[in-house]
Amino acid sequence: MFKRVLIANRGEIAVRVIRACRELEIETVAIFSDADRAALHVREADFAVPVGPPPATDSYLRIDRIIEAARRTGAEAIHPGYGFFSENAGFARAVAEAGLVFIGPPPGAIEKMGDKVEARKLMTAAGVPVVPGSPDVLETEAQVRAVAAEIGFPIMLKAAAGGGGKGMREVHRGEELASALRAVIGEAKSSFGSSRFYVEKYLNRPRHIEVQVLADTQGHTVHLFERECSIQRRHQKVVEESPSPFVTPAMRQAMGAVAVRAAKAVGYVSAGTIEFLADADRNFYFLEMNTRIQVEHAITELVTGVDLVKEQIRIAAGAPLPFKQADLTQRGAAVECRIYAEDPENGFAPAPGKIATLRFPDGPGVRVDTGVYQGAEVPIHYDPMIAKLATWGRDRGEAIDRMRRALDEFVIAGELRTNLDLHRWLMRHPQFLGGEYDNNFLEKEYRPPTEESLEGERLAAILMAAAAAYKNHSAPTGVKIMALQPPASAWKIAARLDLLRR
Amino acid sequence: MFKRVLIANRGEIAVRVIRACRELEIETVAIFSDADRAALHVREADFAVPVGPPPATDSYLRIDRIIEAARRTGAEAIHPGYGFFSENAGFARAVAEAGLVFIGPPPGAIEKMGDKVEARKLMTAAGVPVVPGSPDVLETEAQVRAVAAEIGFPIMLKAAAGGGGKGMREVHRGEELASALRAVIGEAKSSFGSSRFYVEKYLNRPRHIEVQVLADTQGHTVHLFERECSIQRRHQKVVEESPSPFVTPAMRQAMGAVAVRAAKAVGYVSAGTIEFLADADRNFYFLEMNTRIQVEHAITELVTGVDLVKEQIRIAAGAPLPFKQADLTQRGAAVECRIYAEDPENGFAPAPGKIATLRFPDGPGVRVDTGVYQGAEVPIHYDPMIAKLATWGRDRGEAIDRMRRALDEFVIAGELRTNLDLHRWLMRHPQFLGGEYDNNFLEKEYRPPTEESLEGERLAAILMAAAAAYKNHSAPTGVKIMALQPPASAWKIAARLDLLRR
Amino acid sequence: MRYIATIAGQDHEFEVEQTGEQNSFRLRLADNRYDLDLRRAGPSSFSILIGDRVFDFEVTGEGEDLAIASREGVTRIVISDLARRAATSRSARAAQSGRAEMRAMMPGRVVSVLVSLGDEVATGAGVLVIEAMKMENELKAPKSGKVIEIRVVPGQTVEKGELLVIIE
Amino acid sequence: MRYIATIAGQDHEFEVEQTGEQNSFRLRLADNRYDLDLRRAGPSSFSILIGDRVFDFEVTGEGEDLAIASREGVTRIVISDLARRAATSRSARAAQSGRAEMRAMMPGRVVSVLVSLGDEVATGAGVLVIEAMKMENELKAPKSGKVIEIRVVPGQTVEKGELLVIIE
Repeated sequence: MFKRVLIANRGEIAVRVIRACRELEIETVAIFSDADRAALHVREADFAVPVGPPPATDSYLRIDRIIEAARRTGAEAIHPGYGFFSENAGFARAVAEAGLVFIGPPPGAIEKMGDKVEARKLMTAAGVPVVPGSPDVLETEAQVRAVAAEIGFPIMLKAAAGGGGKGMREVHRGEELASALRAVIGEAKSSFGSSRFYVEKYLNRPRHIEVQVLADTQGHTVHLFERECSIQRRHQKVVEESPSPFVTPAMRQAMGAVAVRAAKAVGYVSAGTIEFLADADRNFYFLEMNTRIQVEHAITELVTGVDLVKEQIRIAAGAPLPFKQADLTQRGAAVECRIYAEDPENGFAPAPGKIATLRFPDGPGVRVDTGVYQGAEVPIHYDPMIAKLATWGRDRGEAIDRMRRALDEFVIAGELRTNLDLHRWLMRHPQFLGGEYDNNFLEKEYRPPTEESLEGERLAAILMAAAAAYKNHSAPTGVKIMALQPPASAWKIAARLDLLRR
Repeated sequence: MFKRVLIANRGEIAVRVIRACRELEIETVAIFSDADRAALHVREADFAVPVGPPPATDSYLRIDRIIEAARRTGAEAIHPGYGFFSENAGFARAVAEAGLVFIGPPPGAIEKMGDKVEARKLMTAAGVPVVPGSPDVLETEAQVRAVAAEIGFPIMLKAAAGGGGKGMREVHRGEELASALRAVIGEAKSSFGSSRFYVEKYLNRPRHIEVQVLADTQGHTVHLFERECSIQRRHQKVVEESPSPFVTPAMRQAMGAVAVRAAKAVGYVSAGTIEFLADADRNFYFLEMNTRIQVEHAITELVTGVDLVKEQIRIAAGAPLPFKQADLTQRGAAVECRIYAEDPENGFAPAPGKIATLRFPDGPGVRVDTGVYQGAEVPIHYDPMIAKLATWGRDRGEAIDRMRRALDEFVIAGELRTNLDLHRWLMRHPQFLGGEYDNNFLEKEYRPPTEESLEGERLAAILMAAAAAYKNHSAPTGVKIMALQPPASAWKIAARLDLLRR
Repeated sequence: MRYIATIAGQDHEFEVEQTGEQNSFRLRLADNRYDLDLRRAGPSSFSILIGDRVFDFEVTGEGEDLAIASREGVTRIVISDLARRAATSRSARAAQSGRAEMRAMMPGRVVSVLVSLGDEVATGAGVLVIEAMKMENELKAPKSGKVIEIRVVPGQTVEKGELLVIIE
Repeated sequence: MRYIATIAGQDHEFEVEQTGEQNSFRLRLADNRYDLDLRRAGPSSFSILIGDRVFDFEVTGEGEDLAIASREGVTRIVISDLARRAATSRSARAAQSGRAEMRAMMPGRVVSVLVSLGDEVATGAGVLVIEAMKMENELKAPKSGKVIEIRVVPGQTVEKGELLVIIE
């Protein structure tokens, strides 16, 4: 086993990997940009190395500095987390060339699955069903129109190098095509450095269902059942659950077998996810493979009992999988809510800032993964996801009951805003409770709640708290509620000093 | 189902019951003594009623005030938690007479099991093996000497109404008898209001292993396997695990069957625990039944997936058990560490006080149940247990790895002291790792660690942190490290004001 | 002490007085009177009892602008005592004339400006595109009117709250 | 700035100076020199880097008496600058004569006093029984000697740190 591992990431996933390492008694090396000196992943690591200024391209995306940090600290392996370099074959190769171990799939598998068009071809050849669409990369608007004429609107325009919900647009009518194409090409260039794109049929009431796989270096490949991720906004997952309420036992078995076949077709090793789209008739089509650990891996861990990150590390160290397919079962059900620093009243625009107060839920069946803490500043430079809240229950109903309870216990306030209210709304929505939803559910159904009209004792209590806090802060006239100076203003000073220093 | 439930308890178990209620969409009523106005269980409840001054006998043990609180708030049922009134048949009867539901066993079952001597007789009649000892209550030292002459030293002196490790002393030689007897009689009188006692053989290398049972009002009784609780200090459990590393499958089945028989013999309903002592040859003897939810119930929940507190509530509302014995399985392993506010360097004397800083562990396989928060005062009036830390793993090894990791993440400091270091020591002890321990393990093996000798960078870092905190606090001369005033002193002022007000 | 608080655009005038002990207060709101027990459980934590009902709040923010977080979510509130309020509301009214100031909701980079000075825009029309956290967001006109001021150019970095465009 | 810190009975004399930026410090300890980066992550949280090594501490306590909590446990430390220290240590020496003051380790109630004034006691002999949190605890003599003062009587409530008995 490795003695020391560098984590080329930040936020909750870096903390998650640190926890896995610590359970394996492996020392950890964090890297950090100047914006993250006091971030949780740095505080929790054994070693930490600065890698540059806040913009990711100058720090978390600097191969040279990351490799140098690993060398300097004597790390033997690098875990890429998700995002950043996790699906970058060039990075994986550079790690290997530096004599280090990349905790993830072989570069060849990353490449084969990374180009979405090539992956479609490969999967078709391996007998894996794919979504109808353009057989190859397209280049012009005219080509798109030709494909659309064949498969019919609505269609999806997708960057060939895309992933994570970026570089894609759905087009419902010919008139929307031109602007959507410009947006996809623009995002593809800026996010992935490649403007290649292709077209897929946009399915009727599609559901996003994916299958987790694990493969070791000895040729064993297993699947760990499915996750349903159809609760999305702008093609970004917001809530996931496992098992899917939509998947039948027969469908589950078929999807698992196809997922294993897909992984084997590219010689896959490590943890990975085969994403499928399912239509209303329970046909399912290969969408893409995520050749990394995923944000939503926790719910699979809760249901199967397998620690996916520890398995990734063990596999990278050459260990065989400690279980066979037949040893794996789903127990109960799990739900995950992604907590974003964003403003629901402002089109879910990122709303980062200082976290003045933070209380996490806990107790039976609740798991929180986070990269923040009370007093932390959520930087503007990175992904606005600040925590993942997952719950487990003996059945789906109990998992949701617990999620409702956990969301109620989750208190966060400060400069930032969050989407907690969306989750609270969702966990009471009859369609979600009935498992009756598809990828369009959130876009169709969710409207930011109008502020509740407060009255009676609740209003009185809120006014009292406000008066107490205000009084405490303002000049010491009249009623003196407490000898305590609230630290909010002191924090602000500290925050400003920090800002000046950067 | 109930609309509103009163919880006649405080601390972590009150919070635990509130969580269960919230998941069942039941409103909660907390009660609090003057020392607990700002306690977590009050803050988390929907309603809260003051029941008197800090001493428990004036507040949490006032039947009249508790019943009145339930009436006044419209609560339909009362959950007693553990300790306080949880095993008090008089309270259970008073609740019923007030037209409310007692969430627990029938008063008759509490009484039958509450008198340890009567319980021994009853169990013997039901064919349940009991520890050799006095067949009846004893009254004089001479009687004790007679029993001792028969069964031989060492013996255990036990209060007939005892439980929870109080009112018991082991006696190894005749000379120790007189003072031990005085102590038991004294504690029995002050804790249980009865000085009746009996004698049991003190087994060779005994292990404390208990079986969780659940019984509904329709006559269904199941067991939820065993917990091992042999890591004890002064007959108080400190660490528990499930499954027991000592129990074989055959022994497990036998203990489960005996436990169900014991529960049925007293017409048991609700959650309860049959405690056994096992000797080195794996013979096991009925010790007593705890007719309540136990501190260590969380590890059974982690391993079986059953929410015991929610089942208690459902059973009290008349619902049948939602599973049969055959539906229940043990998955993986769980360990629980009880975190006490006590001073290991001072014979584990309670060391309560203000919690200045508090960081709970989280992430995969970790569960924390607590009644405190950062800034809370641990009162001197009640049990010094401030949190329960439980971990789950695919096997015992992983559960322990996770516990080690979770203990490392657990940061607590302030006026109070804790036994965290004991747990850190234990989770690295070869005998514990090997599952080779008995009830005497801690007493024999544990010595408070001599302070590690600090050196090099670690010493330098500690000195730097101390200098920074000191500098920050003292007069603004020399280096100014931060614009922030540490709130410690402000807290202190607030704490003193609080004290004056009480 | 008399206060005025605004929640979701609605004004609430109320009075708070201390009764007896340090933690006991009486709050008068419209025709209602509430007796409250208030404790501070932490630097920003307040526990309030009204009769037997429990309210648990985390209050953050500065001065008059407060955010009150509880199990039910976050309530934003602007509070001041009556004297201060008089002055504040005069200036607020002036600001609420027929003009709409579009400000940056988050720090970011201006990708493109979709309007020109003097353009007439309808409510909901795209005005600016701002990139933040790798996402492009189109800012839409909050009211119909004429673009009378454009303070930014494409490529420019903006801070949260920075004035971007004025429509009148 | 020069300090002296006592940890587990051992004195450490060291010097801290700020170097360059606000967060950079140099610490001299015996013949060693350490360059540190110090950040405050919260009111009592300090993150320190020495080279690439990470140290994360929660520092609580007041004035000179500090508790430093980390993943490795809690380290108690008494710190002062050198000038103050000189004064303190003189009075400390005076207190450390041949007498032992037994103080209450926790708040509680005296159940019984097992010795009388003038008794000669051996180290480890029971002196007092105190009840706290429903547990009776026997306080034992920390040294052998004569009981020269008894400050409490059975039934009395005592505060933490309160002087109970003096043995000389």
